[in-house]
Amino acid sequence: MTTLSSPPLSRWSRWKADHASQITDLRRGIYRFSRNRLSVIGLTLVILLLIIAITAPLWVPYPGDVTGSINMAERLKPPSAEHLFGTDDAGRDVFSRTIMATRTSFQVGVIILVVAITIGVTLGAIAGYFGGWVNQVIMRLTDIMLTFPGIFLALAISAALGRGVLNAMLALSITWWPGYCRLVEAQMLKMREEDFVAGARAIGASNTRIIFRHILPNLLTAIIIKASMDFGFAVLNLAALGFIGVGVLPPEPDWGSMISAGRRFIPGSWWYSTFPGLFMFVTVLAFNLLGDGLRDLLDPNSTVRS
Amino acid sequence: MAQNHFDPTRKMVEDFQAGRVSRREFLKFVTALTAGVATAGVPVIAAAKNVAKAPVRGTLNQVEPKILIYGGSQDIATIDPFDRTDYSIAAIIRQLYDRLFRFEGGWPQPIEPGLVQEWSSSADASEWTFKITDQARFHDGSPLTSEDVVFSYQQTLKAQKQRSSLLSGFLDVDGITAPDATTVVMKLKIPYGSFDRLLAFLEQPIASKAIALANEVDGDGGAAYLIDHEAGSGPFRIKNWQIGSVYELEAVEDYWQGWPGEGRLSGVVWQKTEDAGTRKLGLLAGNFDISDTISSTDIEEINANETTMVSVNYGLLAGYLKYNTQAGPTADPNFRKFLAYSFDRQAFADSQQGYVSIMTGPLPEGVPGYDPDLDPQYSYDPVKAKEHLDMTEFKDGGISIDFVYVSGLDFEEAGGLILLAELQKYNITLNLVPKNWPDIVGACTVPESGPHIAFIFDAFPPLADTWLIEKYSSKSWDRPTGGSYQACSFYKNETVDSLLDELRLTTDTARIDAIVQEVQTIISNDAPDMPLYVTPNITGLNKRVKGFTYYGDISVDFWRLWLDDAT
Amino acid sequence: MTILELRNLTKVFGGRVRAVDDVSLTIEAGATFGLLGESGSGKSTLARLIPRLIEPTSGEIFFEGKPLQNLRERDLRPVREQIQIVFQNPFSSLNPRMTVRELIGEPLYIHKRASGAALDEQVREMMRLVGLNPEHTNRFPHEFSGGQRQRIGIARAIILRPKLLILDEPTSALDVSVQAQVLNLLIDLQRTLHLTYLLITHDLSVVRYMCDDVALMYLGSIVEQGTVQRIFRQPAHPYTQALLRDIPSTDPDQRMLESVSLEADIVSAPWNGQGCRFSPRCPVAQIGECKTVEPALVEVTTGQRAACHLVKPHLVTP
Amino acid sequence: MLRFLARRLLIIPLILLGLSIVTFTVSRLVPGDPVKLAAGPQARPEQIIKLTEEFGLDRPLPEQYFMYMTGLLQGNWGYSISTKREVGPDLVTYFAATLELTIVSTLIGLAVGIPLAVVSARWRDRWPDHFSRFISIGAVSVPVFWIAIVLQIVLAQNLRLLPVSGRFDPRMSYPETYTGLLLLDTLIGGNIPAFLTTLRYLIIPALCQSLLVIALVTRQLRGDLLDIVRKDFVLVARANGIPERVIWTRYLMKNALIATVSMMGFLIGFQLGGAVLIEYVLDWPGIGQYALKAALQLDFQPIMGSTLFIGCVVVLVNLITDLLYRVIDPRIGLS
Amino acid sequence: MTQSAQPLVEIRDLFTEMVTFDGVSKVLNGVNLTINKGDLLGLVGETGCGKSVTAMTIPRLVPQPPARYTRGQVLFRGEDMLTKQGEELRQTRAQHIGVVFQDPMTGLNPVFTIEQQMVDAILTRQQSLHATGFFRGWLPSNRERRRQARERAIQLLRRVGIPEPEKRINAYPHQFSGGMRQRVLIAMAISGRPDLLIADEPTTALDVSVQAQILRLIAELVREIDLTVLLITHNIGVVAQLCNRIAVMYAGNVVESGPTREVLNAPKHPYTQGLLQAIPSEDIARGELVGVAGSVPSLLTPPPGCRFAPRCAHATDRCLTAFPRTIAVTSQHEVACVLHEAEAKTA
Repeated sequence: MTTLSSPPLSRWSRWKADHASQITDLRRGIYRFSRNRLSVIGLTLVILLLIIAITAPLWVPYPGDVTGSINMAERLKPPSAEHLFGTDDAGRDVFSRTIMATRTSFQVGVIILVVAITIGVTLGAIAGYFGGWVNQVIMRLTDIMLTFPGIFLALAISAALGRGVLNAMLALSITWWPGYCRLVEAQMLKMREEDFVAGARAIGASNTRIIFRHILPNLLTAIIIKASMDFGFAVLNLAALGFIGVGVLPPEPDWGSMISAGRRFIPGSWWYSTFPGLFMFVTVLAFNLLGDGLRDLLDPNSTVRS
Repeated sequence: MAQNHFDPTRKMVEDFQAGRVSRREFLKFVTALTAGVATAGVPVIAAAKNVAKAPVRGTLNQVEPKILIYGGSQDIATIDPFDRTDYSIAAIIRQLYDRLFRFEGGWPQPIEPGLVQEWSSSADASEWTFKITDQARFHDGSPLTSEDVVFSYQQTLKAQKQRSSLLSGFLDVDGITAPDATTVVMKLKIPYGSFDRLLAFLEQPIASKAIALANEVDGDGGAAYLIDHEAGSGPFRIKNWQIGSVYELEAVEDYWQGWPGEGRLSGVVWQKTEDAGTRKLGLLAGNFDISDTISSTDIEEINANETTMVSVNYGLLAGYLKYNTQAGPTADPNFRKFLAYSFDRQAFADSQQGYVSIMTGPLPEGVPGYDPDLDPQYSYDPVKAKEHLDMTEFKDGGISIDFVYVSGLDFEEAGGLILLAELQKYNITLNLVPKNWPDIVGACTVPESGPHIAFIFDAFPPLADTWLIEKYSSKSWDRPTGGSYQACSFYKNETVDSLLDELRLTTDTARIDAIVQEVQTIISNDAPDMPLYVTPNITGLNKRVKGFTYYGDISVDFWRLWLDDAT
Repeated sequence: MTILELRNLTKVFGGRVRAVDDVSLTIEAGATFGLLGESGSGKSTLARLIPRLIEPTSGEIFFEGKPLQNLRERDLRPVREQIQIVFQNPFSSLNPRMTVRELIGEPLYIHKRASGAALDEQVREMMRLVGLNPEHTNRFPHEFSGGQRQRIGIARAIILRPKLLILDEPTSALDVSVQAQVLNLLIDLQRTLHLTYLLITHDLSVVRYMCDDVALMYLGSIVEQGTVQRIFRQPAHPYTQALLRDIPSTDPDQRMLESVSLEADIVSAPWNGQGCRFSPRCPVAQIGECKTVEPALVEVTTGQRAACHLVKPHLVTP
Repeated sequence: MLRFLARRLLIIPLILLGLSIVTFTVSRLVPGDPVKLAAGPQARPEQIIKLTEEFGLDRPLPEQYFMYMTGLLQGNWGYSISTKREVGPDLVTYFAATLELTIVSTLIGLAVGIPLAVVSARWRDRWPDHFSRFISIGAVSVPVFWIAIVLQIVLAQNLRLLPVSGRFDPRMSYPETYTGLLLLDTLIGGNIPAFLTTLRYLIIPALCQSLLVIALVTRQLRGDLLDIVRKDFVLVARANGIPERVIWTRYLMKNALIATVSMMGFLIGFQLGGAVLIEYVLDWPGIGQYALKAALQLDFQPIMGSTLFIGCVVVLVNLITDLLYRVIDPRIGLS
Repeated sequence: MTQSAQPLVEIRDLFTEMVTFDGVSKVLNGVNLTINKGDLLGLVGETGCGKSVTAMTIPRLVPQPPARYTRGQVLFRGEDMLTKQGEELRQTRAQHIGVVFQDPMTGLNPVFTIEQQMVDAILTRQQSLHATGFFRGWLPSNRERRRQARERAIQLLRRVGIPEPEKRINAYPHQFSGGMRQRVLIAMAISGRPDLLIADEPTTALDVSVQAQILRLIAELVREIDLTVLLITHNIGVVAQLCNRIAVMYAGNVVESGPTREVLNAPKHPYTQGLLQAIPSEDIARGELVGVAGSVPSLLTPPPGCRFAPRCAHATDRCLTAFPRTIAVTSQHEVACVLHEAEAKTA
């Protein structure tokens, strides 16, 4: 802009020049993150699992076993080249089912979190920003929900509503939003007093603008950290519902019900419940490691200053 | 900020001081307590270690030599002799109380005398006379008389709870009398030739009228008291009873019928263990002497284990796929037949390790009238299935039907999966819909809410009439309060209805046989349901348990058992 | 011409804490008015009361003669365009998630003054004006030094060309060398943009350097007020006198440590709500009135008013 | 302090009222017919009608709710259709088992979690930290029902070290109960063999349950310690020559434990309800198992009862920890 | 100015780096500083110039990591503090050094009473604080020692001007105002009769009137007990009023040091000059204040030569490449700037 004679830049280099600082920030972030070996492992695993979840239908060896085929002749066969993780009591390929369950878990986890975050953040933002009786009403409601241990409520709700992935998601979403509401409300109360919010008000910004443009972006990291850890727990809780027998509908596979079913064949057919259990453990571990790393990374206190 | 505010007045300072001191004292106290507990804890933990190392069975057996630990799948909510008959409740009540008749084992069950020594009926089977033993003694030592029998039956009829439902069709409160101390007379509302069998099946426990009335509250005849107290004359009495945690019985040494085995138990503990896996593990680990309701998948493992074995016996718990004959695709008989030919029973049997008794018709083996020659009419046959499907409007498929079963029951789910896999070939989607049992009961009330297919288990008295009427008579569902889950086919066939009406009142055995035969044929042809299989009662036993005989129930008869550690 | 007038402005927090207590003052257009006070004196609260960022409990605010206290939020927006604030802490007053372009351009966007390329151009111009490199529009606040951030804050405040700029301790978080730059920038801007300043600070030397008039606040109330020259030469109130004495001079030959000063501080010698609010710490409060009657702000000489029982107009030589 | 207490006490009934409305609505709006179930398959129509009236299920919902709540205020927790028993006494019995499990697992959790956290914080980013973080992250990542099964198979079935399930050895005579907490009861009764047996039965469930506590305590306390160790007063203590041991055991711990105490409310509440999975697998006769069974049976009064009961307890625990927090922390307690 | 100047602290050519996520920050770049016994040395400089790191290196209170000492010596009482570790280090801190920090709000542990903290501080200096603190006070001997320590604490509190110390000692820190907390911290710091008192911005967080009180207190204590003080501040006025010597730091270097009067009246280094001119005073008319142009360089990539060169009006090419050596202008007054090479006294 300053020198008219400068050669025309390509759009990419132009963009790069314009966002040099963002790029530096990103690079710095990656560098810092890479210092934490545990979280790098977590991230790698998460990406791997994500790829598995997305591409699974393309390469799973026995896709039919996931949608309802059975083969009684092949019941409870131990792991072999043909069936990597062996077969279950209906002769289905445990490998295919375990892999496809990753997909189910991810879908459900994402939906639960999206629903919970949407409800929780909206309510929390409203409660925190406006305060007064609005806050009282919303936060007391949140208290009621939080009074209750989530898994207990989720079990009760989905047991009452009946088995099915929709009911399970509903139950888990219902028990999940209050956490975000609390988080956002508390942060909102704090942020409301920040100078830059007063500044935004001073230049005449509307409440909506202040909430969505000024405050919420600053809460993003906190929400992301919580969400990355919660994702693992959502997967875990979905599996718990499946284990009790109120989760995903058959014949669709899910880890919890596979463990529950396979458990009857331990130790004789150990593979049936071991592999789903292992997969679930790895998934939850990956997200927890990632979340823990993110928290360390994004936590403003962790920056070392002279 | 308010919290930085310091008020220098004397009083406040003193208050702070007081607060500080008390807090500190408190902390000191807690510290001392913790230290004390910690110091005491060390030897305790050390001792616990030693106990853990010691062979458990050896040490404990010296104290309690012949106590049998029973891993039961159900809790024992009450021991109410006038109410429901959960198998667990029945099992315990059987130990605490005596009843008129006793099953002695064998299949089909022969009935044997219990309190009743002799019995007879009038020619038209409307009046029955029972002679009671004078040997029986309640646990408090008082003799059991016909008064107690009358009292017990009347209480049940008055209570109108679950236990009374079959009985009240035949007997009123006034219908039962005791002419003398050892005689009971029952006058029936409608004559019934198999009434003795019904009574044997119902196993009404005989409670002490004196004890019951002594604990009467608000004229309830002791009903409330008996919910968690016993007043019986059976081989065992309660030793320790805490609902939800402890169910412990001890033997009555001088039981009036004596003890049949070479030894006897000194007591029984019912260890409620709802989870099948845990029940199995408990048995394998030697924690339980008997575990009931073992999954067929565990049989091999239990038999392979050195100290344990399995007993598999078929009873009267029969599984049916019930089609809704009034609504949806299943209203078309051809579609029902298509379903029947499509279901691979052998695959299902395989899925249950072969531990199933495939049914050949509406009645299971063990019910009088059962016809072993009646071949399964609808064994797996894709060609015939296709023929029948082509006769329906759904020959190109494209429909989806619901398969409702009880959530968490893997064998029902397996049945669904087998059908699902088969129907996929005809472009028909089968939705597996696991539901809670009360949901199914609710849905089975009227055809409108009835599921297309429901996997339902029935357990019935070994009486053909009751068995058939409850399932196939339209009167069982076409009424203001709707039907019960047994009638979930909503079957309506005028001929069958009139035949079943006749069956109930007939005492002529030849006629009964004829009707049963005819009804079975008609029903088979209409295919309102698919009689699938009789499920086995699989009981896991420690080999030191002796004297086990199967007598038709999930549970076992403790009276006959003894423990022999020598083996 | 009077640009801002406050009459009996009071703000009570939580029903008890009188953060601002019956403050009246007048600011002339084009002037720099200094508001001086220690921490907890209520000066920052006062700053936020003026554009009604917080609602006053009672009292009146007149901006260019128009009363503000009863305006609805919507009607307040045009007024807020005229009154802008620069905050104390350049680290917390800028939204860390926004780029400089967004920060400086936001007022234009909100008030629909400009958008797109025109907005960008104005932002760059404003950056040049406050001495920032206009190429840095895509940077985030944390990439700037404290002084530069304060420049961003100033640019954001003046881009709407307000008439009154409230400067809430604009330099107290900055190092002296940077403080000088920012103060000079403010002076330049005032000259070119014809701004009126309300400068809030606890630093007497900044007031002396920047301001025409000054008011001293103590526990929410003004205890002395007047022209800078007067007050720095002839402080009337014992508090003002103590403050002036306690500034450590950079001249090693002017020793202040030997002189007597206030003994206690605000927190350890609290005012019980009765009498002169300064009396618990006042080195000279001797007469009974000090403990019982709250002194009014009275004129001691022309252009100087003080709230003290011991200061009688005739005692002060003009 | 009193104002705070009054405020909190005032809010409690409101929360419980809300909770009761929510659970009542949820438990009654689902399909199913508990009456038919209770009446049995051969029930005659008149029996069903009689039972429906007995349970009051023929009345409009608000009236039913009102009836339930009036009963509740008189200490009547209702009647279970499936167990045929009063809900109240059952809740107390089952709750005692859950409480015992919760207390023991919390103690284990604290005993393991606190040292882990201290080690982790003190040697931040060195191997003890990595180790303890991995332990704590691993502990929350293991499905609790899975680990329960594994422990059951390894410790009970294969090694025969511990019993497979249950709460007490059926071969031994059940101890006298005073509080319902068997560990305490056996100690009170002086019955050492019974005490040791109780302990043996507690180990597997308590270990499983404590994993989460260990993880959460470690995570929270580590974070708090790292926060606090950055504070100036630690520097002052070091400058004054206070030995590092004293700094870590006293100077930091008291501050950090204050935060941990405030977390305990959440943690205990979470366990009381979250024990349901372990209770289910290990057949621990607790309130979670009771409620789960009731939910599967649509037996709504026990559902309502256990929900409200746990709600009350959680609210109470939160109140106690809040008070405790205020007592320990001088900054809040006395202002 | 004492003639028999006896060095208590000698910092020689100290290089320090901070490892941050963004890279290695070269915070100290060859610091040389001598504190003589009896000195009241003011170390001034702007934010991030390394004055706190320099001072806190003496008691080794800079956490490692992130700090890393790459070169140099820090001699305290003739011993190199950089080689000390563990118990030896703790002993030195306890016996010979007192430290007062900037923020009195966070300098005291909020959950212990003043008494507990002061008694610990006193006992640790008497070698009798036992690590088994939890059961402290239970042994009779311990109880007696703590009682005596409490008496001493009360004396100290009285000395630093806490009214009613017998009562106030039982209070928690939050019940004290900022000024009073700073007094408590000073009392704790001097409780071991240290040789050296390091005061890191002790008055920055306080109001002017309270600042004056604290400064007065320090001045009194110096007179009363034989105390050497290292005062860190960014307020030149504070130094001017309190200190007999001054050292000016810029971006990790001591650029000028000497007797306060000499340096403030005739600053030699362009930075010192700029700093003094940037302070508004009576004589400067509006708009005529001269600051120092530019801003402090990033210490991640510091300028290769004189670190002030990019901001210096007198900078030459040489300044941009070569690091200036320290020149003694008078016997006490030293400056690190090439401009004054001519005035260098031959040593």
